Amino acid sequence: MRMPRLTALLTATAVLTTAFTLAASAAEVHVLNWKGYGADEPWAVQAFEKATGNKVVNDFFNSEQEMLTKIRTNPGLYDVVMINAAFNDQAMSEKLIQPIDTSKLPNYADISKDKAGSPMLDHDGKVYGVPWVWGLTALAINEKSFDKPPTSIAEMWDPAHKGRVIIRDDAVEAVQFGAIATGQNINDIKDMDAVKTKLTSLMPQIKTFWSSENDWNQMVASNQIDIGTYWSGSADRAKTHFKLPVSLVIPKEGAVAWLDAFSIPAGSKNVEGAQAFINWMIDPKFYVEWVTKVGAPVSANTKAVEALPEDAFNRKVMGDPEVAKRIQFQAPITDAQREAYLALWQQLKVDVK
Amino acid sequence: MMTTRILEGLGRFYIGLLLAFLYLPIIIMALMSFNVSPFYQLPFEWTTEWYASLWHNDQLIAATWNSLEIAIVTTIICVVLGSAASLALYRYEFRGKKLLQALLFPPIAIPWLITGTAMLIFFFGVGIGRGLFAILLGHVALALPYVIVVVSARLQTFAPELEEAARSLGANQWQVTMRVTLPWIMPGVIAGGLFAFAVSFDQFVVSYFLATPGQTTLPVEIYAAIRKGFTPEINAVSTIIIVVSMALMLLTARFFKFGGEK
Amino acid sequence: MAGVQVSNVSRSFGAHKALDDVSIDFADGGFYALLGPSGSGKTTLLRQIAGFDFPDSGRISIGGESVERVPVEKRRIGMVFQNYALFPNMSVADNVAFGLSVRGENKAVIASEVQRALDLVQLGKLGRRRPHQLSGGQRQRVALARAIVTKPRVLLLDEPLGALDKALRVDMQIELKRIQREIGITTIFVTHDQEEALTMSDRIGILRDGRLVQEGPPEEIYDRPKSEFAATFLGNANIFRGDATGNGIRLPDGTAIAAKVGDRLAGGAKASCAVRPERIRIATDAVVSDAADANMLKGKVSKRIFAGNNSTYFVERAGQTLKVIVQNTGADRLAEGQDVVLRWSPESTVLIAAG
Amino acid sequence: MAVPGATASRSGLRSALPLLAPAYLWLTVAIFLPLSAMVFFSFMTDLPLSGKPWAFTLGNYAAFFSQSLYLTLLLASLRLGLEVTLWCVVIGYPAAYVLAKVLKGRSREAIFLLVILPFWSNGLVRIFSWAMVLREGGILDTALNAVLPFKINIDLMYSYPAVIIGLVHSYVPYMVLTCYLTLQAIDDSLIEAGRSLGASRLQVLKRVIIPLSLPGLVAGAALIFVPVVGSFMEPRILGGRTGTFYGTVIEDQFVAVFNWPLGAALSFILLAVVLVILAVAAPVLRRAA
Repeated sequence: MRMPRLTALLTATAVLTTAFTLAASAAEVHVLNWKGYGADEPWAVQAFEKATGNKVVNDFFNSEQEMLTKIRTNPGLYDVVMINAAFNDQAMSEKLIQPIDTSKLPNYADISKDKAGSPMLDHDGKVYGVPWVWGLTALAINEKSFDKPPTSIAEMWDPAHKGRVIIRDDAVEAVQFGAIATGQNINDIKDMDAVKTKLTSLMPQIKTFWSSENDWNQMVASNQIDIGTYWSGSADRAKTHFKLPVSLVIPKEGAVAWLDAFSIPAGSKNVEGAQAFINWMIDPKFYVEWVTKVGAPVSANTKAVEALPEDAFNRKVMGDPEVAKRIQFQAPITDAQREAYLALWQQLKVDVK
Repeated sequence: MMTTRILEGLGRFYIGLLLAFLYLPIIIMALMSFNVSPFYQLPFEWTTEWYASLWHNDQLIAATWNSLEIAIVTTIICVVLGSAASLALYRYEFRGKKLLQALLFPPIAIPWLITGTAMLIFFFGVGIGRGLFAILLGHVALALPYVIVVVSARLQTFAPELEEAARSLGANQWQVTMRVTLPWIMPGVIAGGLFAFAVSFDQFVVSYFLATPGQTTLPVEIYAAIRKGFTPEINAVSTIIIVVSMALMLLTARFFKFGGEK
Repeated sequence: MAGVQVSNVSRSFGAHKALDDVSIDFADGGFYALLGPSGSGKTTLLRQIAGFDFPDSGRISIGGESVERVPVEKRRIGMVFQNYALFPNMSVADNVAFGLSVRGENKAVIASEVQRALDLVQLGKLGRRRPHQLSGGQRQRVALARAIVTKPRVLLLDEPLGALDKALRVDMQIELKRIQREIGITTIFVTHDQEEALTMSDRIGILRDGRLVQEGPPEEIYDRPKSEFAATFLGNANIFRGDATGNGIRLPDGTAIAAKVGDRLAGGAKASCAVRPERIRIATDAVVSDAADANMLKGKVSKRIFAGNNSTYFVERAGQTLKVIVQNTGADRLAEGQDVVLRWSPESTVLIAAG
Repeated sequence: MAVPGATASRSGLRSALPLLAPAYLWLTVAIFLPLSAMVFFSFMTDLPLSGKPWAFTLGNYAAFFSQSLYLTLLLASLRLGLEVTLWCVVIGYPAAYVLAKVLKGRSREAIFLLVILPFWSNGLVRIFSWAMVLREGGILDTALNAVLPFKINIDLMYSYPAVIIGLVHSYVPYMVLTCYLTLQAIDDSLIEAGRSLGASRLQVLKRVIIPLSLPGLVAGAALIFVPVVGSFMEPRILGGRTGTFYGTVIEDQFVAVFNWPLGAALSFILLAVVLVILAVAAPVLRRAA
């Protein structure tokens, strides 16, 4: 080997060794969230960085399970994590997250009282989660496939849509969806066999499972699906931002509602930055911009919702008391339930073979 | 000769089909990196926007550098350790040598899913943890056996009389190694190094289990992007990788006969 | 058994004419050698007869049946390859059995035929061995047994002895000849070794640049070559070039050389004479000892090579080096630098028209 | 292998050790200890790292045998491995044959390089590119409908065939490579000898060429079968609702569900199966060496 090349390689080695030692520098806020879910919007990140001097580093998860595993196996790495309120209890009992000093969050006072006081987020008088947005797991349709929007969840089982239905690859959501389809309370499922039978008959209808918004949007863009479960905020985004022929349907049987909240992981190295970031995320200014530019679920901040135009979907439909009656909020589930749901879901997926 | 000519024509046609099968998806992926629609919708509209936005994707760029650095360091370590081990296995007779040679196969033969998860458990358990250093540890272990096998194969063609001749001319063991043996096995060493680089640079499974956010490699980043919503940026970066790696392969193929001999 | 007729066969590979209008008649039961330098087309010709390749034009028949478009496996030929081509994945017996087994013969017949063939090549006890456990000579015999066990109409040998060392080669030459006589099969074999061709074959065909230069019994080709090439390729020859004078030539320096009675060329044409080195006598004086040695030249010994039973003298004469081979009779040897006189009979001189 | 200096075996080890130690130490730390740790972990109730109490158990293995789920998935993965390997043989062997025995000279080298080249591109990227080709409204569909006079729906994406296609595409170069190397080593005169003895092309293929290239076929098959059985990324991207396999379940245990002991047990069972299969293939492979 000639000399210059050798030198180059040695230099590279040296550079790399220093690269290893220079891992995380100061004033970074590491955020763990769904991809394309507000916190990683470039305009929001830039504005936040400019205002606070913190640098935002985003990382994403694919399922609540993966989110939990990521904080378990990367202690000290994340400063902010977005947790579905139904999972907050589990994260807290595993000591993965720490109490939040809400006095450092000026916008916390504007969070609607029923959300801020939720027993799912507060334990022993301490706040472990700051409510951010709430929304529905309802149905969304490909407008090209329907003359007029369906009203019933039964549409998913219609043979006309065979092979053109999509649902999320998530055990809890699938089982709770099955509960709604069989007329049960999602947080107190009495008849699991009915749910299993119902879901088993759904499997042949299904094209694929989605795990990210992008999956859904691509399937619609390439006209491969007619109908499927979707999140309300995502459906809004698909329509507003990506101009896709998607519209949300809240079936007469009801829908699963969820509340997403921000927490601070136990080992966070930048709690101040984390507080600033969370406050930024629940600020009405950010919210309005998010809704108009991209599309979003409903904010937990009452002032933020009021800042929307009167006829906005998130104000008119989601705020409709008629709708409120039909939806069921997800409550925490026990480990035993989760394992039972997971086993059922895996079995359903294997039976496809 | 009719039948022979027909068979030859059929053979060429068949190879043509195979090449189409092998290259069609790659070409289409490359084309889509120049298409406007983020959902790969047709009709095709030309743009270089995805390449432009690639420039500003710090995460992807950082992961690319990580991949390159790890591949280079893996190559250097593997070549040094591997050549030394090959020389020892060639030069000396001792009990247990067969076993040592047999031990080279598990890293090659065991599915990466198993090695990867085993490394995750062990590194996590003993406190090495995950991240770039763990990935480097893993990559070297995966590539080392290839280097030893390739260099050993080259050593088989080496005539031991050459070393003896050098000794008879007054060279000591070190001089013999540096001036006679190493130059002879150089093609093997370079081929082994290329192998190590390729194994490391393309390695996804093991990296996937050992990566942490911020300390990832390009394939891991691509997988995350594919699963969590990808954009044609991924096509753009894939196209660049494919073009560069194929160009490198063609270059090396010009310089060395395939397999590193001659 | 059958004879083989090759008529006007041509074969080109791209611009290269590998065979150019070759006609040759291999009589039933004969032993033929195809001799030529590499690239002369001898192997191509053999492969045309075997059926590995088809001629562009011309006809090939085996036993009177036209076969030039028949693929190799239907021609019923036996072939022995230069490197023997024994199947390494089969035992010796399975190698020999292969041809019978692909024809679907029953097992008992195969076993007895294979044993007979192996006995014939004196390897009756080695049937279970693998090819890599055999010596070169043994492999050669297995290849032969395999080629003849199917009772082919013609046996083709492609430089079959090329890979053996000299002593073994002589043994195998004798052995091959014995087996060929025993089964009486038409045999065509390709070689570049002239000695092998001379000692083994009934007839020899010499090829050059895709053309048949001369064909006939070994003695005839040796004694009466029809071209300078035939003369020099098969054995040694001194070639003199000059102008034809009817029954001889005149060299540029005016010396006349008389040729064999009956060899005639019209005067004035370019021609040459070929003389075998062992036919020339060498002496220090000009005394005519035998009137028959009418041809005489003077020269100077430039070199002598002693080879035990004979010596070769290199004699310089008018810018040409002539070779003379003298039997070792115990007489005085000539020294290098000595002036000598060369004499030979016109009967030993072949007149060749310029090609 | 020749032994210069004919050193006694003990002193041989002493001289060899400094050269061998670094490489084997590395392999120990990064391969052999982790594999042992995996076996160890597979007998635990919980990770000792998570702070929760743990104990030794056979429960993780019991889970495998008591729930038909895992066995079904393992069989599905083995079947996937078998099918992909078979397709690779069917597609790759003839190609290797054409390359080694039909094509000659420079064109052969160039085409061989072309076949092997994709191999050096990222496997993930290759799988990803199939997603673009296969789906409805994707390239294959659009192209075929543009050419054909009637309307057809080519929608292979998110199906078992899609997984097969993607995997075959990724692994077929291995088969071409190993078969090409053994086929090329077969002397042409063996084929001619077979023909001259009256065997048809097919008989020569069956009785001479295939037996002689068997080591290459087996090596290729092992190189393909083993990783395919453990594949998870390909079925995830291309399989859709049919994309659940043994590998994806193991991935889930480590990445999502955080049940590492169960994941370790499942991995170890896969390892055992793979080792048995390699042991069966070993005699043929040794014959090649």
